[in-house]
Amino acid sequence: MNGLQIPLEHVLIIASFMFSFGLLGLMLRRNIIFMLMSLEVMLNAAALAFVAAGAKWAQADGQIIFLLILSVAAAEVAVGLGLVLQIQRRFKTLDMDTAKRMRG
Amino acid sequence: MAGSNYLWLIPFFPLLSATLLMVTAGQLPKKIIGFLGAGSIALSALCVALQAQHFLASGEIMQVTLWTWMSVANFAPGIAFYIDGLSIVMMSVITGVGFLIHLYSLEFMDDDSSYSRYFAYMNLFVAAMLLLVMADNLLLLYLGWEGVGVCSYLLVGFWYRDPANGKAARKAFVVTRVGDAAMALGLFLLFTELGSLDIQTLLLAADSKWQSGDLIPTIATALLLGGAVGKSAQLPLHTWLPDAMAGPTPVSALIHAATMVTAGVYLIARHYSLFLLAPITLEAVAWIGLATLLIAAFTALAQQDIKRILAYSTISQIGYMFLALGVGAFSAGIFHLMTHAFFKALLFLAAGAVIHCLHHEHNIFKMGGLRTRLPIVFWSFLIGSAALAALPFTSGFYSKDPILLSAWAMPNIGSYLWAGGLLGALLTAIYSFRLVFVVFFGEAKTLPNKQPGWKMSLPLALLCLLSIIGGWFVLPLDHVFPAYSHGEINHSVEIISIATPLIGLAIAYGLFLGKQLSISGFTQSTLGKALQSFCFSGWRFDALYQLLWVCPYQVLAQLWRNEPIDYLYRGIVSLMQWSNEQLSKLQSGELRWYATSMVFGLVILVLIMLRSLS
Amino acid sequence: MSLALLLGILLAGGLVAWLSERWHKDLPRWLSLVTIGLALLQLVSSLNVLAPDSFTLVPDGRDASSWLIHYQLAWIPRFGISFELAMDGLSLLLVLLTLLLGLVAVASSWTEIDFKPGFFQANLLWTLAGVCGVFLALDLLLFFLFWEVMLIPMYLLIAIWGHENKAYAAMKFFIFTQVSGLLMLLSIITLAWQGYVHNGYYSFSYFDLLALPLDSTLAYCLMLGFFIAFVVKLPAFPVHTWLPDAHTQAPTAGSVLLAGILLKTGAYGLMRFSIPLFPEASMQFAHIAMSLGAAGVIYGAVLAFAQSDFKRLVAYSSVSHMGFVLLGLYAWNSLAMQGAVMQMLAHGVSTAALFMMAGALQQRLHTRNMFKMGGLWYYMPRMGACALFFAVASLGLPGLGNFVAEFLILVGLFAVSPVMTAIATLGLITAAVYSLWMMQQTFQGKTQLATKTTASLQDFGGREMFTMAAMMLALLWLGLYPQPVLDLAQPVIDSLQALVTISPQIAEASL
Amino acid sequence: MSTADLLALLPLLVLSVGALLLMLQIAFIRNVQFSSALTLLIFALAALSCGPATDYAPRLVTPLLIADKLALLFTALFCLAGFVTTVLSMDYMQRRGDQPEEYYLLLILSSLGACVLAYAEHLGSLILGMELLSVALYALIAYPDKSILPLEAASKYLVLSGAASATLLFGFALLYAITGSLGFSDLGTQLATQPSGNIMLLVAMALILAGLGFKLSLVPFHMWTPDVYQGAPSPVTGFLASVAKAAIFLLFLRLFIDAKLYRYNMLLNCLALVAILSMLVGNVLALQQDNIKRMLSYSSIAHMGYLLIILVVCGSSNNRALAIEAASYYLIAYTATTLAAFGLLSLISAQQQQRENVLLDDVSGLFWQQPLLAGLMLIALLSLAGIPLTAGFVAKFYIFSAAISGYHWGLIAALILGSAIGIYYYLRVIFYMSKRNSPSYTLASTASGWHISSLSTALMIIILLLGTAPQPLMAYLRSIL
Repeated sequence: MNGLQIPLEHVLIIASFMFSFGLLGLMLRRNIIFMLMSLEVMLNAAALAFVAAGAKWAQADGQIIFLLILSVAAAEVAVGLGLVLQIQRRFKTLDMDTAKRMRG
Repeated sequence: MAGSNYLWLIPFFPLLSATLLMVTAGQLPKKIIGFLGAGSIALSALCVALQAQHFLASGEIMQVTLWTWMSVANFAPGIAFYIDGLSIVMMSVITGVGFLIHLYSLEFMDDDSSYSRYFAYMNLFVAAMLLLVMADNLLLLYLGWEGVGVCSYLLVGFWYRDPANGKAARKAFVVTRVGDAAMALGLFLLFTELGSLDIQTLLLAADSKWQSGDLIPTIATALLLGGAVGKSAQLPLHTWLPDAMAGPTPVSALIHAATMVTAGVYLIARHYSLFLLAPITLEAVAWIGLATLLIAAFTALAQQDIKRILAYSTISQIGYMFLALGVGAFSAGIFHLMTHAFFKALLFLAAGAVIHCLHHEHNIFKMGGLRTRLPIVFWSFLIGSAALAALPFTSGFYSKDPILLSAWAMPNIGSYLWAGGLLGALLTAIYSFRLVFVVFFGEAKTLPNKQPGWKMSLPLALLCLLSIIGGWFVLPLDHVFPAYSHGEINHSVEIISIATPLIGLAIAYGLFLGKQLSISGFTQSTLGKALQSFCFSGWRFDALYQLLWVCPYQVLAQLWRNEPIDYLYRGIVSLMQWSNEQLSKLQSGELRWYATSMVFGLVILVLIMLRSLS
Repeated sequence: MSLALLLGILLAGGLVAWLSERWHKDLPRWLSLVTIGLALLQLVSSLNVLAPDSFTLVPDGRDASSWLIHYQLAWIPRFGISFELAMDGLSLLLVLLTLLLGLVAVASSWTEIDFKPGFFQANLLWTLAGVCGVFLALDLLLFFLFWEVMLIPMYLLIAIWGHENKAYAAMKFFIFTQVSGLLMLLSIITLAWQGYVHNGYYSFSYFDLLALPLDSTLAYCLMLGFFIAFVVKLPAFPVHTWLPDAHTQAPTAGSVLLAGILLKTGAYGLMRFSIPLFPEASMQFAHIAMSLGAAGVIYGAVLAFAQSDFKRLVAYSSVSHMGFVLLGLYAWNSLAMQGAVMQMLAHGVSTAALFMMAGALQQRLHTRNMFKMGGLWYYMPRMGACALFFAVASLGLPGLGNFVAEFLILVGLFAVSPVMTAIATLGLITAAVYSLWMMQQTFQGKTQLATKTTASLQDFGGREMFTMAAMMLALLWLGLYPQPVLDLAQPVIDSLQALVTISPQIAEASL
Repeated sequence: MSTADLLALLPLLVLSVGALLLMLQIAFIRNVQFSSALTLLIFALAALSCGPATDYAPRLVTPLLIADKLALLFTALFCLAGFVTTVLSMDYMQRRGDQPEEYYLLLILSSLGACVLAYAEHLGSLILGMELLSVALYALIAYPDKSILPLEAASKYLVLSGAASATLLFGFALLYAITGSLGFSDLGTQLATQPSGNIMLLVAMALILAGLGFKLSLVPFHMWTPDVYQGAPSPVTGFLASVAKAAIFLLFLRLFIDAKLYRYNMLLNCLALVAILSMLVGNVLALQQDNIKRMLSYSSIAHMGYLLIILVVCGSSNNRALAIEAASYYLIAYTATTLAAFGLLSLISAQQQQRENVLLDDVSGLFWQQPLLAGLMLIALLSLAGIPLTAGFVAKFYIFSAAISGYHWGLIAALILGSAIGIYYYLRVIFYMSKRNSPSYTLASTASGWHISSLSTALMIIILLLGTAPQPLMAYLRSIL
């Protein structure tokens, strides 16, 4: 592991960008599928940061957390996609802007 | 049955009767009601007579405490009586005249459906009035004072189904309450300064503590004077009395002529030594008396309602009493109080008989020629008027004359007071004989439908007698008040005072009977009309008070009706509702907006955290 | 123990009354009467065992064992909270008033309540229990607990059996008292915390907190917390606005309880807690408190005159009368305080009677609007006479309890502040204005009612007359021979004055 | 891992094994009654197993989990809450004709997640617990697939909660990058060596606060709350509002204390700000709400605001013990009360077409038709409003005490103002319940049965006991902290 070291800060900056793009996606996209994708991006940003930090401290913990996050993301998306199917069936659209029956 | 141990019986009889009548609420047979109502007063009068005899014989001042009313710290007024000559005089007047009026009422109120209620109130009144004059301390006096006020309210508004009566009753109560409030303040001041409300203790303490002319006794007496002015219908709180004539006529005779309205005179006389410490107040008493007697006399001239004339004459006569008190002639004041009680009760009862026999007619210009048709009433009225006008050898003459002389004897202002009093006497004679001439002479306009029975005639006769001989009574007041002498008596002054009523009589004769003189030319002129309506309205005092007090109060009440304070709280509620609506709008249900709001929150948090760097 | 039993009887009685409505509609009200009777009996029997001279001994304000009855049970030792009840002359008087007016309340609702009478009586009894608790509790948190808990049955009484605008009125009542109660809770806990800091142990006991050295600013703020809670309940100007609504909308028994006893808890609180716990702060504050009292006297009277609703009028008259209490308490001398105690009792009785009258009128005429009445004396003379009696009582006629109260207050106050006294004395005049106005609009004058209505009007019957007569006698007794009451209250007042030895600081120049 | 370790984790094990068993049962015998009975049994066993487990506490089991008495207490609480939720769900789910076997499985899983959070002492257990809780909840919320509202609620919750998790994790990643540690107390020791002006640290704390703030529905991360509460089936809402909130708060508290986050004044200020905003906004939002579920959701925002005061108080070491005690008591009281409130709603809403909505009109006159249920609701509402004799009052008393001990007058002012507003909407419900007119919708067929009655009675007694005899629990809390 003595090869080229990418500075931690750089990775974190990348991760922050990913995180921000994820957030932006959440705010801008209407389609639920894209929202789920943005969510994935955000989770992955966190995961990436963990990996980089783990590398900095030369610990395996970072990677373990990465794995955990990955599985969490998978679980979220699994449930999410199930919901997507239902949404499509019920609302006949995936546009989340139409899903505002509850308000006030 | 005499002596201090039996004093409690005097107010007890009327009180018991009143309670019985109230509790049975008109369920008793009429005979028993009448028996209770008049009989209790008779018993009471009997007790007073016994006590008076005892007192005159022994000259001993009676004092008794029934029980301690309340005792807190050094404040311990009792339900206690103090009987001296002054009290005896007052008690005798109250029960004596009271009994006659009750007797008269038996017939007068005979056809009224609320017979029982009437006697209940009347008896209660007598009881309260007795307490007032028997009280040994100011608090018990105040109890009687307010008690008679309430009874007056009840009796003025006795025929409650006419709203006008109710209005008059409320006016009577509230206007006197203004005075009462001042009096209450006076009580607070006296207690705070002297540590007692016991009248004799208080007077002694005042004498030793203050010098004549000190500020505090001046304020205290001024406040007491406020109470007296209210109760005795003197300027500026006199406006209630004419309206109070809305009550049954015997009520007017008892309460608004003979007894209650003179309570103010009693109050001042009772505290004369305190008033002597406050010469300013005492002089004010004289001036108030003078102003009142003149204004009321002028007003009486212009009235047409028989009872209103008498009412204004009462105000005027009490003005004389105040004048007497103000110039320091306390005995003369009390003496006039007594004779006035006789002849004014007589006049009212006679007027009541006229009204009773004349289909409840009040307007004197619709009467006339009753001299022959109601002879007893005529003679009563004539004697009463003569006494009122202070014609020589009537009781009024014997009581009014000393007042005028005392006024004359007053240094500096004496002559003004005397002249004013004299003018008043002239006017008194004019309006009293105007009444006699218009009602009993001339042609008949309304015919009487009945004649007074013995229950009405007997009191009239007895009061006639009293009105004549009352002047020769010697009141046991020597030990109560300091001896008073006018110095040498100026004979010309005396002659003028004797002649004035006669001149008045002549004028009245000229104007209202003989038709030799006519002032119709004057009364038809604009100035005359204005003057007449000015006098008729009682110098526009009512309008003035309406403008000054009543209207502002009503307007204020209407303005505040919906609770200005509550707008503050409602404002808070509205603010909350508004915030709720605004915040609820943010809950749009849109997922993207929710995400955006979270991002906003996040950014703000980050910014706040980073602020710590700077 | 006997005091806890007293509360227990009322609580259990409420439960039983509630359950009993299943068997018979009329059972609850009888049970209610029996319960209150039992409670009275319990009170009397627990007093019976005391030595006769214990009523005249001045209790030590800092030591509960010198009081008439004292009962303490650990409750939440974690915070030093105990179930501490104690009774002295003042509490005794107020508990008696509570129970007696409880009887009146039951009597006044005898035929009024058709809907769920059992639950109604239960709420009534629970309110009584809460109020008794307030008068007896000496642990501050326990006091607060009763203070709050009595609101709920009262709220239900208004919200369920109230008149047309009950939701608003009940809510307003609850929120006003609750919010001010939270301020008091804050003060209580802060005070206890100061005690913890000072003593090293938690305690909410009145006696432990009495002589706590406090920073003067803090003491002032804490005093305000208590003061606000109490004056809202009293109610004093300008936090009185809940009262007219609550009184107007409450069922008759509710109004009787509200006016008769709930208001007195505020005055009691001021007397027992607010002033003794923070003597300096209270006396500095006295001139403001008195100004509020005087303002209340006048404002309430003016507004009473402006009303067309009978109950609203009486409600505003309560504001006016309670202003006197505030004045009396802050004058802090024997006379004025005796007057304040007297006013609590006399006003309790007279206003309860007037509300009962209002209830009777509403039941007969289905309106409270006085402009739709008039001339009722003719149809219901007994009722008219009663109304007259209580009207003149409320305008302070000498010989009746209210006069003794107002006079004592004003006499005492005069020594402290003549200006305030003068303002308050105006209240005597305005009271006459509205009281007589009320009589005029309802019982005198021409009737505005339809002939159909007047034909079927029922005058007071035996039950109503009996209740009224009892209250009249009570007022007469208070007015003519108040000494027993004064004697009972005097030791308490002495002991309170021993706790607070300073007198109010009144800057006359500023007035 | 020793036996003692395993015993200390006994409740978690019971729940996990129970979940497995239930899964097997569903695979082989599809029977709703049986599943529900099994679920009840599992919850009961798990709750009971906390008893023996306390003998081994406190004990750090692996770096991930700490089995102290507080964790066990809350585990027991969550299991009991799960038990109650199950009972409430039995009727609610059955009447819709769904096949709710998996529903119970999800319930157990999500309770397991909550319990893990109670034990969590490390980021790893945090992620596991939180996601187990959340993911199961998404499914639970969306479970009634014939209605639209649950679906909408679930999708909103999923997306936003996922984003919040990501935010939280990103914050932890930054912390990890700074300190190199993932265990909470380890984190605290490492952070002590860091300068407090580290930008990354500050951003990390903001991110963590935001993430947890979302889960606790604190303002300004509260927007999702009403919609999700409204859309979810009522028993699930109750579970979400009580167990999920309590678990997350407990975790927050642990993190805050163990990682010594209270050292950062800026964080305390942020917390105070968020607390004040939550108290005010939550209460104001609830003010005129006609939908009881939404109203309660807004009120829960406010309650979380009240709780947050505790964290601010923790800033001073003198009062920390009192603050933790206060928080624990508050959480227990709040859980019981919330369960009771939503439980009642689930009993009422069982009959409706749009059963997710419970409007004020639906409880109109409840007092006279279902006195027991109405009594439960009354007590729950009074408890939420903090009226004496109920658990809520003692809880509020604790908060007051804690706040006063730290002299946080601003927070107290907001607390009083919030409570004042709160009274209005709680009383409104009581007023509707006591209305005399019978509503068009009759409640005659509201879920009933001995299990409902006994459950209601039990909840009522618990709330009242917590309010009138709080001493045992207080003493216990003091002994374990």
